This record gives sequence, C-alpha cells and structure tokens, in this order.
Amino acid sequence: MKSGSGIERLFERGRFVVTGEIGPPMSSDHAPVRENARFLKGYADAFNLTDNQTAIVRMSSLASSVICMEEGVEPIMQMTCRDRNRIAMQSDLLGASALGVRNLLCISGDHQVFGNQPESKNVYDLDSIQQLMVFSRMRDEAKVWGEAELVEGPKVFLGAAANPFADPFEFRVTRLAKKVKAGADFIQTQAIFDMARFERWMAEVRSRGLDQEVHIMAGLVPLKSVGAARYMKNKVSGMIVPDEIIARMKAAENPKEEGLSICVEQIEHLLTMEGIHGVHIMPVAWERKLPEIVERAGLLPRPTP
Amino acid sequence: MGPRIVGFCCSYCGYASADLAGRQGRTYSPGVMIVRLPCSGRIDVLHILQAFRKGADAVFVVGCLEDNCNFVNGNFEAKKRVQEVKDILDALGLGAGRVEMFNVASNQGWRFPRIVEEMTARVEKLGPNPLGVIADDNR
Amino acid sequence: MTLPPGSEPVTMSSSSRPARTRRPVVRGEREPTGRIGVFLCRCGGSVDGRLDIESVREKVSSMDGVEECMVMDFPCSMESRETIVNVIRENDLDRFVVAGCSPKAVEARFKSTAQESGLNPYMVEIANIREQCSLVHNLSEATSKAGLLVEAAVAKCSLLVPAPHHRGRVESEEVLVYGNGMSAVVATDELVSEGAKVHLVLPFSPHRLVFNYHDGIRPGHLEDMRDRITDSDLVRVHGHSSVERFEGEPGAFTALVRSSEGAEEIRCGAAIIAWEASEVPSPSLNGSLVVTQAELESIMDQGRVPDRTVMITLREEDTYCPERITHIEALRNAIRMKEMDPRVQVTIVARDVLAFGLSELDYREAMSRGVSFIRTEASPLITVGDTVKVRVKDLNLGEELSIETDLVVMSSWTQPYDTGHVAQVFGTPVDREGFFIPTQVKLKPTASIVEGVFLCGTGVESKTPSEVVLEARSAASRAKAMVSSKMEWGGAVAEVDPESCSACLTCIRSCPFNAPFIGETGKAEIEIGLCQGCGICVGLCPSRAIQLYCYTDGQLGAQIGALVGRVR
Amino acid sequence: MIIGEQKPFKEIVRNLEGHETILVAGCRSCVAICLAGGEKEVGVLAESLRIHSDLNDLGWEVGEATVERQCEKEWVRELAPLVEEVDCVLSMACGVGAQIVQEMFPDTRVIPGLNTSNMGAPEEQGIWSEKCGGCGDCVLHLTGGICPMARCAKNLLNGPCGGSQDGMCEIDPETPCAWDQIFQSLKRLGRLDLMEENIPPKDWTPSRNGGPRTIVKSSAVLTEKEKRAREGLD
Repeated sequence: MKSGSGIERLFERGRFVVTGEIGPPMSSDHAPVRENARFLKGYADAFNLTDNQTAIVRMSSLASSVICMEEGVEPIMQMTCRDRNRIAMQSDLLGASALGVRNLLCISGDHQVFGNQPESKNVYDLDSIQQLMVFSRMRDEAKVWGEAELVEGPKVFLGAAANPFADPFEFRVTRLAKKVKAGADFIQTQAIFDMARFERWMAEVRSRGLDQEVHIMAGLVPLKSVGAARYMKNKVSGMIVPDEIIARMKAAENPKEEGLSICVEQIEHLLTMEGIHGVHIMPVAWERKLPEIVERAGLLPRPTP
Repeated sequence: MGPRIVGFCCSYCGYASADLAGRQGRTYSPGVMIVRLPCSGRIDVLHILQAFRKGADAVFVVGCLEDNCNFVNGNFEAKKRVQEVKDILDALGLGAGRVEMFNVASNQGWRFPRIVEEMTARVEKLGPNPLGVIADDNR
Repeated sequence: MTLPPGSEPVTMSSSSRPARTRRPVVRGEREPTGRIGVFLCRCGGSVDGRLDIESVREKVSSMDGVEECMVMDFPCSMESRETIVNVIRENDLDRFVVAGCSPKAVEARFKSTAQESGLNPYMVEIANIREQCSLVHNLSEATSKAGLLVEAAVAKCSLLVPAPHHRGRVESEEVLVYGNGMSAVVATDELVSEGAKVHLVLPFSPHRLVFNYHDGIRPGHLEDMRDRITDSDLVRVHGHSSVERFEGEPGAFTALVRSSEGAEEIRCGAAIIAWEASEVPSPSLNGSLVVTQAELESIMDQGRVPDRTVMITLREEDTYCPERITHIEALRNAIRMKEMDPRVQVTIVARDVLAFGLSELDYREAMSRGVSFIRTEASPLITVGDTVKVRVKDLNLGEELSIETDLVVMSSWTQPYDTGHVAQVFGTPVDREGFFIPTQVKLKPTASIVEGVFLCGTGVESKTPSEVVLEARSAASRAKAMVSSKMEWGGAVAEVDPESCSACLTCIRSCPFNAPFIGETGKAEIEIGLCQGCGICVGLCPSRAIQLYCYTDGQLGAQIGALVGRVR
Repeated sequence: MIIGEQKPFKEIVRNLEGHETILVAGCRSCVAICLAGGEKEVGVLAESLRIHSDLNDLGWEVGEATVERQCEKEWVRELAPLVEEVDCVLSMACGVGAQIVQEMFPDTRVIPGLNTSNMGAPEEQGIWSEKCGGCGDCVLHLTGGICPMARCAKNLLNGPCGGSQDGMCEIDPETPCAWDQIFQSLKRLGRLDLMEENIPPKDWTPSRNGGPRTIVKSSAVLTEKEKRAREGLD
C-alpha cells in the first residue's frame, strides 16, 4: 500500500471505483462543503475537491478536503501547477498528508484568463508531469526534489488527469504513458461524450499495456440541457460533444432526464470496457444528482474500503 | 624534424627574440615553424585551430613582456585568445597544454629555444596530434 | 574594401537579394594568383653551405605561380636589388618573395625595391631562412625547413593584395606645444633650436612660468630660456589660452585655440602636451614640527638644521609605490643636513630606497655620512607634543620603534590638474590620478596613442628636473622629425568591410589607439592615420568584417597550411 | 539586444549525434554583437567541429553561413540552397532565429548552438547585463528608469525587500539591488514621492503570463484586398 487510501484499497481489491466532485465555495463558510459531503456520503468512494477551478478564487482544496474528512467522506485533493511553485507544492503535500489527506490529483490547472483573476501572474514552475515526478519521489524515497531527505515522506495516492479528446490525438496515449512513468497511480479522464474516440484511445492504451500499470477512471458529466451540451462543444477546449448527443438532447421532451439517461448508459457501457477501473462523475453545478446516477447505474451500495 | 610546432610571434619581441637566438646560434628543434604577426594581438582563435586541424602537435604565441607591448595591450588580448583555444582543446580532448602564450623581450634570445623545449616536452607528454598522424598515413 | 574578389569570403547572393550569406567554404581558400618571383639569398656563407640552397630552388621553382626563381649572392645589396627590379619588369611579375635573413633587417629595402619596380611596396614577402634555418639547424634539417618556409611565403605571397600606402601630406610643419611649465619651455626651446615654428599655448601669462631649481640645473637657466623663446620669431605664444578642439592626422592637424579674446584655428603638423604636475597639499602636516621637504629646504636656506630629523617617504594611503623623485629628494636633503652639521641625526623611513641611476651614489654617500634608514611597510604614526614622536615598525629588526625627534619631514606628492579636459580634446588617455599614459612607457615614453601627439613633463610621470629636460627635448625632436619626414603610412592597417560590419562597437571598444569610429553610413571605419596595425580588432570582430592588410585571414591561413599540412 | 552565450562544446556535439552534414548558421545581429553567434563564432565552432569529426572519424561535413538576421524569414530564405545539402542546421542565433530557421525548413532538424538568456546591454567589452523583463507594460517612468521586472530578483513593485543590504541584493553580493538603484535614481530626480504610492497588483496579461504575445500594428498589415491586388500584379 502506498497510501492506504480508501480508493487505493478498492482498486487493489479489483473493485469498480466511483468518484464524484465537490466544488469548494466562494466563501469562508465551511457549511456548504459540510452539507454537500453529508448529502453525498455513501454515493461515491471519494470526492475530488477542486483547486480554484477555472481560476476562480475559492476556498482552498486542502481546507475543503479536511472538512470532508471531518464528515467521514474521503477527499481527493486537487493541486494545480498554476498557483504554486515547487516549494509551495511540496510543502502543501506534506501538510495535506499530515492532516490525513490520502489522495492527491496533480493537474496543470486552467489558465488564469478564464477566471476572475485574469491579470494575475501564473507560476507553472512545474508542469503536472514534473509534479508527479516530484511527489512520487517524496513518497517513495522520502526526498524532496534535489537530495534533501525528509524525516517522513507523505502517504498519498497520486492521481492525474488524461484527456483523450485533446489534440494531437496520436500523442494523447504517449502523454498518459509519461504520467504513468512519472508516478501516477490513477487517472481521471476528461468527460466523455465521444465514446467512439474514447474506445480508440483505450484500445491504444491497452495495446501499450498502460491499463495494467494505472487505474483508469472514465470521466463523465451529466448534461443538464442542450445549451450545456452546446457550450461544452463550442466553448470548452479539449472537449468533443458529438452531434448525435446534441440532437438527442434537443429532441428530448425532458432534457434533464435525457442527460441523466445518457450518463447512465455511458456507465453501463464503461463497466464492460476492458481496462476501465472506475468512473469519475462530475455533475457540474448539479452535484445533488450524483446519487440518482449512481443508483440507476446499479453501482450501489458502495463497498466498504 | 621533431614535433610540428607553430609559433605565432609578434614582430617586435617574439620574432626578434627568435632572430637573436638564430644569430647567437642557439639551436632548437627544426619542427618549429614561425608565423610572423605584427602584434600577438593579431592572433585569431581560428588561426590556431587551423594549425591543429592541419596536424600541428603544438602551437605557441609569443608576445612582448606584459605591460611592455608595443601596441599597449595586444599581448593581453593574445593571452585571452590562447585561453579560448585551451578551452576548446580540452573540450576536443586534445589537451589544453598543446597551446601556450609566452611573453619575451626582444633581447632575450635565450628564451626562444627554451620555449621550443617546453613545447616539445609537452608534445612528448601528450603524444603527437592524431590529426597529423592521420594526415601522414593518408598521404 | 579594396581586396580583390575572391581573396575573402565568397558572397553567394546577387545584389538584388536582400540577404548576404556565405557559402560553406573555409574562408580565404582561393586559387592563388599572380606572377611570383622568388629570390633566394646565399648570404655569403651564412646560408649557402649551411643549407642546400639549390635544392630549395628546385623545390620552389615548380610551385604554381612562381615564374622566376633565382639564387643570388646578396639580394639586399644595391646591385642585386637593381637586378631584381629588372627581373620583375622583364617577367612582368606582380609580387615577389625574398628568402634570406630576417624581414626585420631587410623588409624596408625590399619595399623600396617593390616600389622601384612599379609595384605596391607591400607586394613582397620575406622568408627567413637564415636566422630560422641555416644558423640554427643542421644542413638537412635546415634545407627541408627552408623549403617549407619559402613555400609558405609563396603561398602567402600569392594572396597578397596592394595595401594602402599613403605619402605624407605634411600641410604644416609647425608644432603646437600645450603646456604649463618647465617641459613646455624646454620643448619649445628645442624645437626653435631645430628651426621649427612653434605655437606655445599656455593657460596663463608666460611671465607666470616660474621654476624650482635643484638637481643641478643652473639657477636662471630656465628663465633665460623662457625669455629667449618668448622673444623668438619662430614662436607664437598664446597666453591665457586653451586648446578646445584637436583634429586631423599627423602632418595636418587643426587645433582650435581659445583665449579671452576669442577662438582661433591653428594648423600644425604635430603637437606636444607638456604638462606639469603640482604638489598635492599634505593634510597631515602639523605646524612647525612636521614639514615638507620643500619647507626643510627653506629652513636649511636660512642656515638652520635641527638636531634630530626623521624623514618619512611613505604616503599614508599608498604604502607601496613612492614617486620617482621622493627618495632622491630625501637623500639629497639628508646629505645636505649632514654637510651643514655632521653631528645631527637624520633618519629616513622608507619601504625600499629607490635611488635611480646615479642617485645610487647619493644613497652610498648618505650611508657613509651616518644617515640611518628604517625599512617599514606601513605608514608610521606621528604624535606631536613638545617634541614629536614617530612610531614605526622596523621590518629588519621586526620591532616597533618609538623615535623622539625635533622635526618630521614628510615627502610630498604631485598630481597633474585639469588633464581630463586635455585628454578629451586630444584623445590621449589619463590614468585615475590624471597622469597622461604614454603608448609604451619603456619603449616609447614620449609617444601618446595618437600618432603625431607627443607627451612630456611631470604630468606623465614624476621625474627630476634634469629628466624633464631630457624628455622634453626628446619629445620635441620626435615632433620635429615627424613634421620634417616624408610621412608615409599604410601597409599593415585595418580596413572594415561595411557590408559585413554589424556596427557592434567591439573594434571601437578594443582598439588601443582609437582608430575605429562609426562613419556616416553607420558602419565602422578605421582612421588610417591612427591605425598602428596591431590587428587586435581583427581577432575580435564578431562579424569578421575587419581585415589587416599584409596579415589577412586568408594569407595567414595559406601560410599556416603550407607550414603544417605537409608530410614530413 | 538579445543576449546569449554559446552552449558548452560537449553539449553541442552530443546534440549533433546522428547527423553528418551540418550547417552552422550564424546571425549578424544581437548575437554577433554579444560575441556569441556572429561569423567569427560560427567560424571557430565550425572549425572545432571539423577537428572533432576528424579526431573521431565521424566524416562530418560542416558548412558555415551567416545571415543578417535569423529572426526574419526573408533573410533565412537565403540559406535554402545550403540547407538542402545538409541534414541538420546548428543555429547560432537566439532562440527566435533558431525557430525561424525551423519554420522555414520544417524538414531539416535545427539544433540550438546558443543558450538565449535575456534582453540586456553591454556594461563594458565582454560583460552584458539583463535590463528589460519584457513585461509588456512599462513602468520605467515610475521607477527612475530602472526595470524592477528584469533587475529585481523577486519582480517586486513596491520597493526593496528586507534582503537589500548596502545597495546589494540578498541573492548574491555581486548583484545590485534594483530597488536600491531605483531609490537612488528617484532621489536624484527629486521624485521619491513616486515611491510613497503603493503600486497595486500588476496586470500580467500583457506579459508572458498572458500566453505568447503577438503585436499587431494594423496600419502596417496588408489587408486581404491588398494582398489579392498584389498577387494580381504579380
């Protein structure tokens, strides 16, 4: 066991893992995190606490993770490369581990121009792959980057993101391989709408044996409306929403219901796909729908880690 | 003929000291070929490299005594050029010792053969320039 | 650049293209050109007999471009040089090689020979097969080495191009002397005695030229000299004046001289900066118990001499290098005190006593008269009460001494004033303390880096009055010689290829003679009259835009190739 | 100007591994002036590479070419006939030049011969210092003509930090404290009042942080119509 986290144990036992997402509030009040955690507890094995998602200033992912733990919910703390240099990153990892955070997702982070601090300076001292290299070394060798030894290394299960829908497509699997090489234990993918392309990607992943080396969790976003589908197709880079999906949402009498159905169908399909060890469900601004999705997909009750 | 050695000599002191050595009958290795420069400051890194590429076993540059250059600081410039070549020779694995800067006065005829001796000894230590050996083999 | 096409890098693009790039070839490699004559010298027995000159001739005569190759007894003799001229003319040669003794000995002669043959004087190359072959190697070694040297000379010669050769335009034989004291007077006197016309520019009235006498110069001598030159028809004195601008080249300078009455342009062929330093007032003097050497002299002039005297020759802030005259002055005054009263005690504190030349005799005399010397490194501590105490660490004894004395005599120091402006106007550098820097302090002590501008006086370096006289006369003679000479210059001078120049200022920053400047086209140019041909700029130019005539990259490359790239 | 320095010879040789015909391409602009990549340095490096090849029997063919400015396509185009002959270009220009060469010759590998360092100026012959941070929003009028972006190790905007000692920066006793220099400069200029004001958080969007920057001077850009008209004339 690298970290002893709940999801690590589940992966070890070969269970299909479900993770969700809790967005920290634009507030110093802990109540919203607590309430969400209480509501969602038991419907997924762990929850991502995003790190100033889309570069909008929010409660820190570390604080939010700790609040979740107080509610008995296992957090996956996200940490972007945008806002911290390697000193802060390593320090925050030590702090998070000390407070009991056992899962950490390494990501580059959205550029600040998308958020409410577009004038800020970004850091990107490390990129997400380097972040994985640094963190896995801290954990496995109890050394900070360089040679200095740590008295006690962090205990953490390291996650990374993968986007099969960005370009150039032929490099996407290589990038995953680099993350695996850098020390990623599990992968959460970008939200899948173009299942055909995802299958092609997975085929390549399997042909390189990467699914044997890392736990791949397919990312899903339930669609709330045809507008949301169009928005994701047109405005969010690195997302592919096929026209069939848009047409299906458009034709639906009850688009919300249709969105949930699509998501459930996707999960059912993914459950049969070789190399997929779990799903990461991100009901953006629709967090309370998670229990329904998980239940309809037959993923309840969640196993005890 | 002994090792092939090129000596770039400033006209005022280096060359004059070789002239004096000659007139005083001070012998030295006949493999030494002198290239006369107006001032050691005229030396160009490229000239020295060209000599080595052609197979020279060693190169030396002779200027006036420090603070005694006829062109104020030409000999200091030459020293810096020689240092540049030393760095390159080290990087090439030929050995920085194959090139050296010397400062003499025009009336120091005895110095010139000593310089040749010094460079000859260095070639003995470092071995011949492989490029010269290759060139000879090919001809 | 007037180098012929092909001698330097090949340009790929035609003029209609915006960019100039270079073919990937080794620079300077080109077909040798020219019709070359080679003249080999037997040099009596000092070449022939010690090497096989005939076999050298055979080897060389088959070289490409060699039209004529002959062995001569003494090519440097008048007769042989006439023969060479004829051979050149008859065979339509355009360049030649002489192999014999050192070019340092014979180059000038063969330049004239080239000129007499109708060639540019720099179309000759000399191979030194005497000093570098026959005198130092055995017969077989000398023969094969001579062959290489001559081949290399031919290789270089085939790439020679006519170098710039300027005949002097001495537009003015007048000499400008700009000074403020003794050396200006002496230099002017020397020029007048050699028949030169002089403009003597002084910052004050000539009557304010007053002099200190010691060091064996007859009192009144300099005043006589002053009066003589101010009365001379050959001298025009510009009192209360300064030189505000100085431009041109040797033989043809223009100086703008400004006085209270206005500015005037003066033409001159050479200039002498004859600047004197003045005494730096010492801040540490204390009343009548601590005095300068000059004050000591006045005390002695009054017939008084203290019982105990300590002379200190170290400057507080600079314990190392004393000025040239400091110790001489101390020694002479110490001797004079002993002469006045052999019973007095005189102690000289110094780091090392530097008594130049014949002053060494003064040192011996001082020793024999019982003057004591204390060697130290740090400036002594002086405490003044009823008497004066000097505390000093004696290096020889390794002990700290405390000496009670009646008088402390401190050496004073000199510094030239207002030299910064003069330096700027004339383009001659000064050091941090304001002393003028000669081109080469030992070999050319009166030359400045500006050709045609000479230096003398204590503003160059501290010196004794008799040395000042000698130096001022030397500077004057050189200036006179320059304006009287044929004034030829050229040959190994640098030239910029404006096409390649990046105007990076590297040459301007690195030239010791301020010869490069940025011309009207925005590219570097070389002021040929200032270029001394050292080639520093050539070795540094990042764009390889500068070439030095007689020593181009191509010529040296060919020479190196011929010397090294052969099977032995 | 852009300041760069040559990469260590051994690194260059390592990076050239696998290539046999090499064009060493220099630039006559900034890098020539900072004595890193002009014709002289090209010549010296090319000759060194030839010696390396001869010594190790690599059979390299090393050519040399130097263009006016490697950062402009028109000049770089002149290299075309030479690039055709080689399998790799060793660019002695700054990173900009090396990129333009690659852009112009996408099928030939470009290897950088220099490390591009900064925008700076010569202090004296052979010494260059960084002067401008290229932040896209100049504040020199507020800082006494001294750039805190380039010359303060922390990019501070509101005066020297606690590490400023005797005019020097804490990072290294040889490095002057930019904010000390700014203070001295504003003092000389009688404008210390400028240092009283708090400069608010800086807008970094015009800098590198806003992503790669493109400057468009629309009055100089050929419109589509113009381009078509010119093509018609051709």
